[in-house]
Amino acid sequence: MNLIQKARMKSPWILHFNAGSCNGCDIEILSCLTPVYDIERFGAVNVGNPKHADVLLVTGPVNRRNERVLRNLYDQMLDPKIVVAVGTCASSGGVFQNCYNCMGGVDKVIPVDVYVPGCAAKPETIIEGLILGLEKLAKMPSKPKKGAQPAEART
Amino acid sequence: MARMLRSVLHNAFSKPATRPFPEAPRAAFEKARGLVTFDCTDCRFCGACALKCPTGAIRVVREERKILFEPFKCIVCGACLEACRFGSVQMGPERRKPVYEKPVEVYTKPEADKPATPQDRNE
Amino acid sequence: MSTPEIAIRLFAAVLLAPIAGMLLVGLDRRISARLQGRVGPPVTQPFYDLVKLLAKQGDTTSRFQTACLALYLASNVVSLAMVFLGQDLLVMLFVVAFGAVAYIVGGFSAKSPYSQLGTQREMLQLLTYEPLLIFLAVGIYLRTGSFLAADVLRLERPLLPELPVFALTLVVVYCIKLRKSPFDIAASAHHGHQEVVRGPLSEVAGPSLALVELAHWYELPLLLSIAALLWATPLWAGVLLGLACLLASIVVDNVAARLTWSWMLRFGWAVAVPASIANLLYLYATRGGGS
Amino acid sequence: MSEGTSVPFGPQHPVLPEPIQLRISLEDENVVQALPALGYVHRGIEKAGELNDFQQNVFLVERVCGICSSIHALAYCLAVEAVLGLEAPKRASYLRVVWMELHRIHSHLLYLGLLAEAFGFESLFMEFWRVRERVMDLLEMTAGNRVIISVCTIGGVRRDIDAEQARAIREELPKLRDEARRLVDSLLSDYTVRQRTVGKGTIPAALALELGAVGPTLRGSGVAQDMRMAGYAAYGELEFRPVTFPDGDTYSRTAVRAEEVFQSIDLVLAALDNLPEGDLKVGFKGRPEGAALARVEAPRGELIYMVVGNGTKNLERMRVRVPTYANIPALLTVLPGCEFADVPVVTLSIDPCISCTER
Amino acid sequence: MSVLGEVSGIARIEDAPLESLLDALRAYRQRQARFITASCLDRGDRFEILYLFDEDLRTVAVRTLLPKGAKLPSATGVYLCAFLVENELQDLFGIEVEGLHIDYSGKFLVTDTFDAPPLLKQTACELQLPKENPS
Amino acid sequence: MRDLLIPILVLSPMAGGALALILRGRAARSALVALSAAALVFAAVALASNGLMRYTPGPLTTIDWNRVVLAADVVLLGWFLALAWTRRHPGAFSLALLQAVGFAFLEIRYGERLRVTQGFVVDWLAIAMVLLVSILGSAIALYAIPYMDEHERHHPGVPSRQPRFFALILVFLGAMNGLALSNNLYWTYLFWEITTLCCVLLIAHDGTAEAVASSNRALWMNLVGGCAFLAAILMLAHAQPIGEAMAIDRLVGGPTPYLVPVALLCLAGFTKSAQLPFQGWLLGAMVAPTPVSALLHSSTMVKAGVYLVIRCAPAMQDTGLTNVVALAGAFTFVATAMVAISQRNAKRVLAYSTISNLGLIIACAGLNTAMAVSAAVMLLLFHAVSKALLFLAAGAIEQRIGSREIERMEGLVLRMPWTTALTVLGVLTMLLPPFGVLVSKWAALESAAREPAAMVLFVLGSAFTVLFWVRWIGRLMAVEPGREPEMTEQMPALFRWTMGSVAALAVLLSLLVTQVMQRFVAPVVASYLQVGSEGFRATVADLESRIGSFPVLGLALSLLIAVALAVILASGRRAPTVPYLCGEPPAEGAELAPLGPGDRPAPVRVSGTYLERFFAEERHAAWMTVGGVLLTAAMLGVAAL
Ligand code: NFV
Ligand code: SF4
Ligand code: SF4
Ligand code: SF4
Repeated sequence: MNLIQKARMKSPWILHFNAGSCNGCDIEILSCLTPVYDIERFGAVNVGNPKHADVLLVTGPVNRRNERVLRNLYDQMLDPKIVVAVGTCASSGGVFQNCYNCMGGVDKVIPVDVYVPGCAAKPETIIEGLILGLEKLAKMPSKPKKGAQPAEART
Repeated sequence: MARMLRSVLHNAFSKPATRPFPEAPRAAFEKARGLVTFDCTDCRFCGACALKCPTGAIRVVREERKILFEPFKCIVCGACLEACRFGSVQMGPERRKPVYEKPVEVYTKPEADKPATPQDRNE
Repeated sequence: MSTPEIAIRLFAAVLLAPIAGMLLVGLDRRISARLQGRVGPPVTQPFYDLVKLLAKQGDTTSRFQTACLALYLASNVVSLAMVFLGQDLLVMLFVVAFGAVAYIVGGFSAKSPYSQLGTQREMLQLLTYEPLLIFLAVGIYLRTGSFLAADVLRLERPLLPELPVFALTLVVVYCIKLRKSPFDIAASAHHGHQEVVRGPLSEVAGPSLALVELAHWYELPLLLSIAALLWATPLWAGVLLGLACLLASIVVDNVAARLTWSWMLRFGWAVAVPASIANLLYLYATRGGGS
Repeated sequence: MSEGTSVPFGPQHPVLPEPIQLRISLEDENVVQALPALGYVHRGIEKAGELNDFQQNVFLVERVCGICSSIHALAYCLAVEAVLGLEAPKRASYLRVVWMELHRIHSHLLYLGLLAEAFGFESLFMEFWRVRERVMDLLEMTAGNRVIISVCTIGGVRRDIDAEQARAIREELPKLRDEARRLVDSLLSDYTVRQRTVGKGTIPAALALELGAVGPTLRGSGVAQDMRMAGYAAYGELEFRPVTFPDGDTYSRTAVRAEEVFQSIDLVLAALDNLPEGDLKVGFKGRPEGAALARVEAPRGELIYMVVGNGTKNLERMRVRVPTYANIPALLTVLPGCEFADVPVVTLSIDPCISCTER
Repeated sequence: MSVLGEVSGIARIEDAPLESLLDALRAYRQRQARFITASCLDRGDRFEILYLFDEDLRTVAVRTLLPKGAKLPSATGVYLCAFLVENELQDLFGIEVEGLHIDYSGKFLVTDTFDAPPLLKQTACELQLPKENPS
Repeated sequence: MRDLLIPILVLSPMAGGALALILRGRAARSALVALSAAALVFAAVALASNGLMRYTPGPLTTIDWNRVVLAADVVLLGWFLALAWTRRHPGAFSLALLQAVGFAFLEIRYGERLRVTQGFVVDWLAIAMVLLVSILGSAIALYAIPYMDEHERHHPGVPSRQPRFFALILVFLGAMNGLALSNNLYWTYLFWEITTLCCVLLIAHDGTAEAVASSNRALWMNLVGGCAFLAAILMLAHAQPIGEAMAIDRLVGGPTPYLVPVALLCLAGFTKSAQLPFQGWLLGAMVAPTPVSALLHSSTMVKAGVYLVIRCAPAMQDTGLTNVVALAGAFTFVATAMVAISQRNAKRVLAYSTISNLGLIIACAGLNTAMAVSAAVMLLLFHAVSKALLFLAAGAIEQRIGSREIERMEGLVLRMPWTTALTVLGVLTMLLPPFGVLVSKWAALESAAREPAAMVLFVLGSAFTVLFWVRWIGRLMAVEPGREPEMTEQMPALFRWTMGSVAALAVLLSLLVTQVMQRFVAPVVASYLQVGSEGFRATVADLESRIGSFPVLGLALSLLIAVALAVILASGRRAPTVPYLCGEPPAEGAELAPLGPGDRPAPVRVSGTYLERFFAEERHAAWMTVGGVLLTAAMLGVAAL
């Protein structure tokens, strides 16, 4: 593993976005930051700002109003970046299948790299999901591909 | 501020509350609701589980005697478990693991020689 | 000072100090975590953060702000070098202020409203700590008879017993500069849980943000060495004093809520500044004929 | 060119755990107006409640909100039980109290942590959440899941608390009480915390009533109103007096929640002590016909479910009115006049739950 | 179409015709009853709207029947806090509320992606229900 | 040739002014201004290269120059009386009357004693002043040509008042030179009063009610100064023998028994420099067209006040008076810097900052050590250049955007990149190392290090200073929501040239700070404080004092490297992005209007912070005035004791 890959593995800055979830998974994400789970051990920091983040943790089935927000946040993140859909409803819409305002999962709006199961996803599972995602992140190219558009212009 | 000072100093000189995860995962609670699996040995493919499932995670294809299960739709509520009169739905305390791609698990009645394992079918 | 010595000192200031600074930043985070009952990140965490940021693709920070941040970084380097070279403390503080101004102007140039709001607060922070630092320099002058940092090293006795207030105001300065509660009003240290998000850094991304991280590696040694001036003989005691101030600010961070800028201004100008002045007046009053 | 500052606060903002946008107008960092933009978490659960089987709805309403989830289920079940003319067995009622109060403890500790985080008191946030993990473990141990515990069902409860678990709860709660006591004392007596909370966002009692505020928000203004006084489930048989604080500011509201943590601990212990033997649930046949309204006390205040059945397995209407919904007008009224820095603090002081609000 | 009869949990339902609705609400306000919320049912050609109040932990209600297409006078003049629920009525039932204190003009909870107000009964069939497994 | 320099400096602009009144065409006027400017610059440089000299003009054919001065004085005082009368200002009228009576008494009683032999003495301080006046004054006068055209387009005055305007400006320049060079209090008094008159008339240039009211305030306050000046002359004339009474070099060459007149002169200086409690007139004077503010109210005329105080410094050495002067200056420095924070009007910020800096200069003069006086002189020079630049830029901005409000200048960098760049440069030269003003401030701080009160006040004042400057450039660089960059900035060529050269001068002077120190400042200090090496030593790289050193060269080099580095680092690839607005994307077409409540686009805006809660003028006006009055009273009191 080269240095950059190692650094990416060890410094995941997180942006958490609640895309219409029930809060169940959100508070579990928050729990991950707190002493018992403490993901800062892995260098993870909840930066709360897409421009600083490497990892987007999304919860919730995505609804018609926050869809645009989710897309915008994703676009504002610099490459390389990964998206982790936390919880059943972020993965597939879950229990909100009959809800008229739901899009039925994050992957309907932006590409998802890791799906974390659970309703609510348990902190341990979230950590595993994060680590799984980081393995993917580390392998992403360090230089933007020739001709590839920068973050904004894509999508 | 003084009281808080006591707390933080106490913390500084005692073992951190952090659990050693993932190095040494804690055992799951005995009654935890975790992994939903099917054992089709006695399954009649009656569809009761699918009917009760609030998320539509289960699809029973009667004709093909198959159960299609989408674990990433499942909210681990246990309704299917309660609905099945044949004990074909199981729920274990272990957590399901995160994945890169959402699988669809296909369960069929085990033939005598093949074990009853799910076949992952990725969409 | 001979040329080789200057070279050695410059080397220490420009290359060694930031490594120490990096470890200190990491240590800071780790100690904070321990105070909160957590394990916390490894001490080398800032290094990985930096590498990762540098390897981010593209940079959405505006050119102007990046330039400003580079100037901010440069001012930290230069001021640290000035201390190591025993230069004039007042000028050194002006250079520090230069960096602060660059940082602020950069923050204003960003389009995000949080950047603007945070930068306004950053400005008020400058208003709060700037006089404290200059008073400290004056205090040192009053005992050494010179503003040159080099002359502090010639003293036989430590300055702290006669400048006790300044050790306290330094903790205040540390809290402000290191963005710690109760003074993390413009931007919090690492976590963005702030009404103004990351303040002046809200729009700073990738490699440009790396400049800021790097600047912090210089900032900590700089702050430590300012504290060390208060106990310059022997120098290791001064370093310990600096570390003690750092530790104090970490502890304060963990036993206080973030307060508001108006509280900070009032505290700065109604408590810290008068206290500094009182200490100065004591020094003036007891000034020996010798200096 | 307009004078003054106008910034969006949310939908994605680091201090907001949930997406909501407050449009804040400021003059020199003083709020002159705050207008909410909601709908970022609106899913359409009321409609889904008409489209689902009424029994499946239990799982749905639990997921209106993960923080007060079990209480949604309880309220829904109470309403449906009223329509069906059922009464849950005694043991189930007591178990419901145990779980509801455990849930309340977790919700209040969560609030106290988030509030601390809102004014940058990170260590306190960490401490409260560390202590909260004890409750989470209890929940997981007894109900099998941490936040969405899925214990209520129409006619009773789905799980039991056996002697072994009861003992574990009895052991754990006093420890939790001691730790929480220490933290709550630190919080409420801390100079910096008082600076940030005392006199911030004051809602006088009359205003609170007029704007329909409920729960700790109302009790923080000195009005002793708590749906648990109505005695649903087993509350009627347990000793209960609502906690109030008089000042109506952020500090009072926080103090109410902090004290309610201890009250809830007492309630859990009392319910366990008096836990009667018996069935966990009653069976039923038939489909709901007729209407019922159930009001229960969720962590944030009074939660109301109205269920209208039409004799089919689908409901005619499921109406949810959650406490945050009732508290938002009061919040909007007191935000103007605050400093910008107080916006997150005062906003959090009603412990807003947007996913509840928007369903 | 029928209206609600006895509702378990509601102590009293008082009927108020649309014209005197606000007077009825005002009477509650004078009695210092706490406004809880309004609740609406689609009854085919009209809406059945209940205004719920709290009187010492008892629930009481005022009911009005609103023909579809008619405008509902806003209660925000009496109870300011009704603006939330009235905006919701506009969004979800397509009821036009007159004199609304803060008007989100139908975009309070939803963005305009629906052909029909989602909470109307008839809308049910227009929503596609993903009961089927997509596989 | 040598002997012609001073007449050129003093009289040629005056003549030019008179001609401008007569030849009313625009071309002729421009030519006159240009010619006078050329003459002034040439003569000033020649004077500087010539060095020290003394000069007394011979009689003009048969008339003694003193008669001319007398006649001019009479006209002037009459003018003041008439002005106060027509403006219905009893206060000003009584002051003018008092002066007229005093002057008559002086002439009648002591007429003989007013004659001196040494009319003009050129020392380094005077040279510095003349260079300032001539070079900056010329630049500003040239800048005023396009400015006034545009100005009249906005304020159509029928008929054009430009002839009068330029006449006043040119006359003023001559008077300023005279004031700087004259070694004769009696003559100085005349020049002093001419500057007052020009100032008063120029403030009223636009003729609006506000302009006239401001002009009146300037009139009466400056007349107070005039009275003090005259009283000093009277006392000296009374006490001293013929031939020596009016000679400035004798009066202030060293410790003097005539402390009260010196205190009175300081008081006059205070009024001219708008020190507390006389700050009001300078603030009001901002209604004048901006070239006037640049010329009179920042870089030259107000400097006359501090110039006088610096001149008086040797006479006050080791007296209580000097301490009070220092205190009064420091007090003004802090108080006005503080109030400047709450100002939303750019010109008022500049005005307050000017007053504040003048206070600092006076404080340094009051500290009266070699170091302090060096600091004072340096500050005098550097401040004038930077402040002139800032005023010129502010004028250019004002004419373009039609406002002086800082809030309206938000994001100006997109609309007027060049002017903004110059403004920012101006501020930076005021604020940051290694630029001259900061070097001077450093010098001031080090020289005050032993004086607790001055020290504390200097530090506090400096802290405030940073705030309002940074806030201003912050607003300029703040990108205004929704505004598209218009890169089409047209500027009249003369704007570009004058502002450009003043900016160049500011930077150049800063780079040459050690040279400036050696060439001008050190000789000044050496010549009249007679202390030699006690001040600063300038080596090639450093400016050193006994207690510290300023690595000018080192810092300049570092800055150069840093800027180069910054440019390199900033030139990397940029990905376009929308600003972070808490996740809501901006609506189509409007960059900073995210969707708000009801999905309606709601523009985002952030206004500057002015901390009015803490620093509003009204909150502090009372104690500032009281403090100013007390300190000026103390000044006279201490001198009398
Ligand atoms: N307590 C509570 Fe809820 C409910 N019901 C409400 O606002 O949290 Ni999510
Ligand atoms: S997955 Fe379950 S717990 Fe998580 S947000 Fe969705 S509904 Fe809530
Ligand atoms: S698992 Fe059970 S409920 Fe489901 S189809 Fe088989 S037998 Fe029926
Ligand atoms: S556990 Fe619940 S969600 Fe999962 S398959 Fe069974 S019924 Fe469906």
